Amino acid sequence: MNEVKDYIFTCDKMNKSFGSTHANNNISISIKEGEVRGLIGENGSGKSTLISMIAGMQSSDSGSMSLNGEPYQPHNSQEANQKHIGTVVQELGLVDGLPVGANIFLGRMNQFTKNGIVDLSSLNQEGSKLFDQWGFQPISMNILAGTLSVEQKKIVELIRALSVTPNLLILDEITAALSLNNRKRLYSIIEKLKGAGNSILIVTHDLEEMLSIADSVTIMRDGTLVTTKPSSELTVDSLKQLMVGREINGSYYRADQKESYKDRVVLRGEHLSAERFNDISFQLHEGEILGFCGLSDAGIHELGEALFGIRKLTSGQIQVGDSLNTVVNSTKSAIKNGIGYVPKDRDKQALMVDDSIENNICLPSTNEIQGTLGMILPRRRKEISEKAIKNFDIKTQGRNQIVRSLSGGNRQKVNLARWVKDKTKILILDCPTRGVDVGVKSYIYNAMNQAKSDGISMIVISDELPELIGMCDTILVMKNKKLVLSKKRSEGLTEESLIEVML
Amino acid sequence: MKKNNRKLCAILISALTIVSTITGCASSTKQASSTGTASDASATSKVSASNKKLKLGFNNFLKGNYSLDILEKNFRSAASALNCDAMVTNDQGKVETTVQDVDSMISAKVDGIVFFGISDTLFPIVSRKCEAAKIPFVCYDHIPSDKTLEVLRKNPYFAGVVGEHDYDAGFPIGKYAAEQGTKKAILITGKNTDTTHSSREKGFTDAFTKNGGKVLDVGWGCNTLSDALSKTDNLLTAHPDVDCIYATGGDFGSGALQALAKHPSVKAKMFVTDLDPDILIGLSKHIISAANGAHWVNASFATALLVNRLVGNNLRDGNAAPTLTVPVLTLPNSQESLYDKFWLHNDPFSAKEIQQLVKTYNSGASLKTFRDTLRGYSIESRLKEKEKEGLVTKDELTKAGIKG
Amino acid sequence: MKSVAEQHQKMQKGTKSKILTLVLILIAFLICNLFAHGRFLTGNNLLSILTHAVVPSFIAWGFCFIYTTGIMDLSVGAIVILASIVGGILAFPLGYFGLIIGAVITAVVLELVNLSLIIKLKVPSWVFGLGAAMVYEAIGTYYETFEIDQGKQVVSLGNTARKLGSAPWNIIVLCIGIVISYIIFNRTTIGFDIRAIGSNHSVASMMGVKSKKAILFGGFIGSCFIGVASAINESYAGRVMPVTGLNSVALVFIPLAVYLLAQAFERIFNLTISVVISAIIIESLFNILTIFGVPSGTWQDVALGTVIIVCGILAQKNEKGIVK
Amino acid sequence: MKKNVFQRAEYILPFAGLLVIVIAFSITTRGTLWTSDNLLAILSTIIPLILGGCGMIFVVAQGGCDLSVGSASAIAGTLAAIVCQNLGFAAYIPTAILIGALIGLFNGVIVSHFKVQSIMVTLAMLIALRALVVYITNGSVIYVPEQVLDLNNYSIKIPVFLVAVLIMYFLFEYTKVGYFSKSIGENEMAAKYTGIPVNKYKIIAFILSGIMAGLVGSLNVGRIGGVDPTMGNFFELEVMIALFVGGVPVTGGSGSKIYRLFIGAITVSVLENGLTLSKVDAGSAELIEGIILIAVISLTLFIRDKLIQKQEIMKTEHNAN
Repeated sequence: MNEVKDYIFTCDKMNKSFGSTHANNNISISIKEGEVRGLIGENGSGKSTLISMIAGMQSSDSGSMSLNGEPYQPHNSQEANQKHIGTVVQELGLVDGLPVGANIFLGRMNQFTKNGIVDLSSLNQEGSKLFDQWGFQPISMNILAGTLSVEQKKIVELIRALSVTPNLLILDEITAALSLNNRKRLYSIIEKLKGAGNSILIVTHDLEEMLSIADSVTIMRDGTLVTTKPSSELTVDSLKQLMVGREINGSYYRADQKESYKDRVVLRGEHLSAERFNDISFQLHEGEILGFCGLSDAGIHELGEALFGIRKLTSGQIQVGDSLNTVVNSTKSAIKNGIGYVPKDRDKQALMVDDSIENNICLPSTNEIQGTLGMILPRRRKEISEKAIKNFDIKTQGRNQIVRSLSGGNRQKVNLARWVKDKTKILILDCPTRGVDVGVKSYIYNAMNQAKSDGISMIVISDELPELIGMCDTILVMKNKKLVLSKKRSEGLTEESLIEVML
Repeated sequence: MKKNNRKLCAILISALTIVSTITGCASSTKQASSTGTASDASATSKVSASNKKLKLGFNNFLKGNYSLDILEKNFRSAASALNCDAMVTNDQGKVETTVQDVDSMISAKVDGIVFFGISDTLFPIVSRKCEAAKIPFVCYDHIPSDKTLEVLRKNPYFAGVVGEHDYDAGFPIGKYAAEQGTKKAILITGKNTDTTHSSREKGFTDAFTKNGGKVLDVGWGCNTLSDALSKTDNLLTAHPDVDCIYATGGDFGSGALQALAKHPSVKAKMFVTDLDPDILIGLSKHIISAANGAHWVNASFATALLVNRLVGNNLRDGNAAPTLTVPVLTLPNSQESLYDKFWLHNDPFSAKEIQQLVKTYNSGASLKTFRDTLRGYSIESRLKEKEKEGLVTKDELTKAGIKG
Repeated sequence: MKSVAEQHQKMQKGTKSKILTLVLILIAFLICNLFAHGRFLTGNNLLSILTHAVVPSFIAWGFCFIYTTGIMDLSVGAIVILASIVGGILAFPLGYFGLIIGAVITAVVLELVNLSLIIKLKVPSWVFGLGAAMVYEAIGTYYETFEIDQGKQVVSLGNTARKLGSAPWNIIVLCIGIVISYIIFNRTTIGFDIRAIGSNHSVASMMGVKSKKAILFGGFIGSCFIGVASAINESYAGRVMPVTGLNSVALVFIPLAVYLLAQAFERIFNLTISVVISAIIIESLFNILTIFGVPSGTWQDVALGTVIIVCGILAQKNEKGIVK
Repeated sequence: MKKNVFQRAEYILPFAGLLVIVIAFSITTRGTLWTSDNLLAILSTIIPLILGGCGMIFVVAQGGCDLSVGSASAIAGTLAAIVCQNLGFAAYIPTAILIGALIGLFNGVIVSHFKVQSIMVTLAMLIALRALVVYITNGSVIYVPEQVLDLNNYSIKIPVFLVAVLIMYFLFEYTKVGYFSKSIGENEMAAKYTGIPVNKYKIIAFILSGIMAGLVGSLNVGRIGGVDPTMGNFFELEVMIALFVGGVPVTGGSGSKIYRLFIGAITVSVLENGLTLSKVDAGSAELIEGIILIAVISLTLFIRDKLIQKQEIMKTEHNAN
């Protein structure tokens, strides 16, 4: 009995199939009291399926789970919550049309209901109390969730998961959305929960992070469980190897450690200002990879949008062209001048997920493929899309496959592939490797290198410092809407030196 | 389990589709088969009624509208009196559908069409279609404008029109209202694109102003009773000093009546055109000062006119197709219950009387027969006729103020 | 991250804009009154505006619980007609009880049939609503034809049960409606569930909202409001005529305009409250234009269209997101 | 090899509902359905539906809706009739199209630049434009020159129809106007972030919708023999029924296909015509029409659902390998 008692949660021989895809094949996991368990695997390896079964969002085909030694079989997420399992799912989000307070307790309103009427003030009080308790900056409970930033939303989701006083907290790729300061806070929360004897199951693509916070790591591949090992026995490289199933070389970043680009300036920002950034000036050279980093409210993403003409500038000029005499003031002029843009939120901002790969790939290229009378020939569409699928090695049945049925990494490849074309001279990449696994990540870095050697200039905006340090010729750091630091590529450049400036 | 449910649903639905289509049509196909093969109803072909049942098309402009539906009822009873099959279409209140339905009736090979045109533009179009298909037609209720009539009369398949002058429905009431001493009137009426109501409005306004009154405002655009209610309500607020309200239709009258009840300070007399059950109640309670109507019999006469034509009795007014006018009758309070009995619960003209209009039953049937019958059409004359048929006693008539 | 103080300011700004909007409406009313030589802001006239606003408000509240979940059911007009007729028929033996129960039960049954079929068949609600409207209209005409053959007309209340539709009773019902719709929409689990589904169906169901149940339950509440609207309508008008050829859809145009306008005002007022405000704005518009002698059926409708668009623009002034 | 069977089925099945209806009515009307007169009668109801639908499909593909089509066609026809009384017949169709385009421009600007929901704007326009028609005609009938009535001859109507439909088909399926419209319907945000001038294409869509409404209006005047203020009443709903019954998704996107509109329009027209020809009582006709419409669309959707499920499974299967 005692032995079982040690395990707060076990699942035994879980199976789940979608059609003929065996997403989970005989998965068994046991998590001890006070254990932080990492769960890792490539996109499509079945992590999210396993988590959604534990959280009660999907039912398993076979297998059993137990919680605190009792059989556990949730039919929906409410039941999971009642059993004190809190979950933050990877791509869920909040209900935009409801206030923050209601979002935290949605589906569990009954605890505040008296005579059928929800006591909003005590609900909101409870919500604020949670923010306090876990040390997050308070958010007003009455404002609509839709008005929050992506990071704030993630925090509300976290609070929602914490509000069930979890014995088991499941975090699926939460850290990617968090800024450094909030990441730190998350780590302390994990410590706190751990100290109280609660367990955590965490998924992240950041391998270093994984090794630093998890006590042990479970690795999954192709729907099967590879192994579970204590973190102390693992290194980043061994993790990669286990995940991919073959050896991956030490670094997938650029091999050279020196800045390298031509002298010609292809894009110049002159005192750019808008709502979220102020007086930003910089130059982008031919073949240069320019990185922007900063905390969540530093305005780096908004700058990217502005460079592509989506966000209007209040003052300043974006100059492009041979002698920098053309001004970018709309997406139309941006595209005309060979600027491509890969936005941060792949599924919401970039892809038409319910449409075919072909339609997605051809979307930015219509001007190139239309013929007389503006006719878009199916033949040319086919050419372009098949070329892109081939060049980027997108794993698909064909160009007419729906994007939704692709894995995250392949979706991101589609997203990139459509901009890599002859006309593109400047590529703005906002978090290009967000939510993709190691394999695709290294593929994307390769593609970036390739593009660089083809003379394409890139602006990379990212929250992942190692990525910027590994890939960029120049790194610009933004803080409080302003540019505060510019660093050239060099061997001695460390994350710490950048973080120091950002905070 | 769920999948099975959906499968079952799908099967049920497809079954329902087929069954409802077929059963929906089955009853009518039976009738259709009894018609035998439809021959082309050329104008000159003299088909005797004894060996062939005629098939008449009739368009109801908007099913659900009381006055239009009662016209349909009149048509149906006339058609059955004359031993004809009826094909009734619902134009759903749309002019496009009206044209479409005429097309359908022609495709369905009706022998003749009893047509209602809400708008003057429709007559020439329908006339063209009927001419091309060699199908005689007759217009009911709405009398086309003179200009349009001229066009229609050039068509040999145009058998005539039976209707009432809506202007003449409004005019006498306007005159009567002014004679009652009222000076300031408001009118409640339908859309000003509906000639029925705009003519009534014009007739009333002309007579009322000629006799020294003034129309303060017209509430246009009512569709339903509650439209009329709100509109009257607003108008009474704007003009609390009115002493006369005229509603050009039955539903509008009911609405106006209710609005009036909400403004006890307004002392106004009510006048209505269209004699429907509500208005009758209003009359009986003396809330409505006077009302007229009873012109709905026009559909029966139009049907009779068409059937004459189809059996070879081509009635002409000189050389032209005839225009017959049904008088709009004013109903005194005292005869309200008898009207209810013989106009609304029964047909004012018996089957026999309708048959007398048609050559098949009365070899002497001529335009004069029609003219005489219509000229003699009044509440009193009809009631006396009913007395002859033994449907009403002399006492009842005397009580209603009709002397033997 | 925004500080609490900033957010607090935002809230205060909300209260400010509430007051501002109300003041603007009031000023508009006063100006109108000036031009109407005092005929506009009389007690009787205001009562009449409120009276006219009752039915559209109730139907629009119904929409709050049905349309908000993304179900665009256009057969509501036909349902109102049938419910009014059934209520009218039952009013004779049972009085007010029959009127209300008849109307509400009819509306509830028909709407629930609609919703469960929409969910079950996965047909887009737009088409389903139009198809269902045809079916319900036809049922109405069957009844009407039957009555005409009997020498009668569609049921008319006469003097029976007419108080519900007239002041002050209808105003009292309106006030009860405001309170109930506000509470259900904003302060009950079902209200939150409906809003959650309307905002983001998949997230809501992941968060544990049972969407089918919520849609059906929302439809139940919504159709109760529509049933009450039908009862008031019947009691107010005395008779509701059936129509054919989708003409019943036109019946919900004004309530739909009220609902859409209310949605536009949602960032200023709560949805259920702005329903009443929108209804009053639209009805006052008709009223004042009639007083000014603007012909109804033409310029009045043009003015209504203009007001809807202008209000829409004003309310969406700062909208940056995606609007369909 | 299974794939081929399914692919073939996908082409046939959308027609299943239509086929059932055609067969059923061929029986109940005892063949009258197929007489040349009647086919022409059906064609004259199909023409306005398809023309109106060809314009509205751009808006629907973007996920919006255009309720003003009926009223726009009425006012375009009315004004064109008035103009052609003064300027001659040559100005007739251009005026109608211009008026339609202007209305579309207005709708589009309000929807795109002022971010008002399309249903709200077009509902307001439906009410307001109809009222303007009533005001302009002032209750009287406007007669039109003989040439306008001649537009109703099939020898003129059909070529006009074919040309207009071909242009719209080309625009929708083979140019970026259609492509972008579908993209906006799929994911407006993505369209914006890919650099598509979303606002411009929203306006274009509404203008196209308006133009087609204008064309329908001009043909309609010929069909009903003059200007009647009630013309085009509920035309927008009929067009929507045609679109949705054909299987164009309400949310727009790449599922919007013009051939689906054709199927829908034909289904609706044959249904109406068949019911009338079968001499179904006018009251029951509507009842049966409503039931059949719902049945046809749920059947189509059900079948398509099954197909898509199968395909999805095949896709994921492939992925896994």
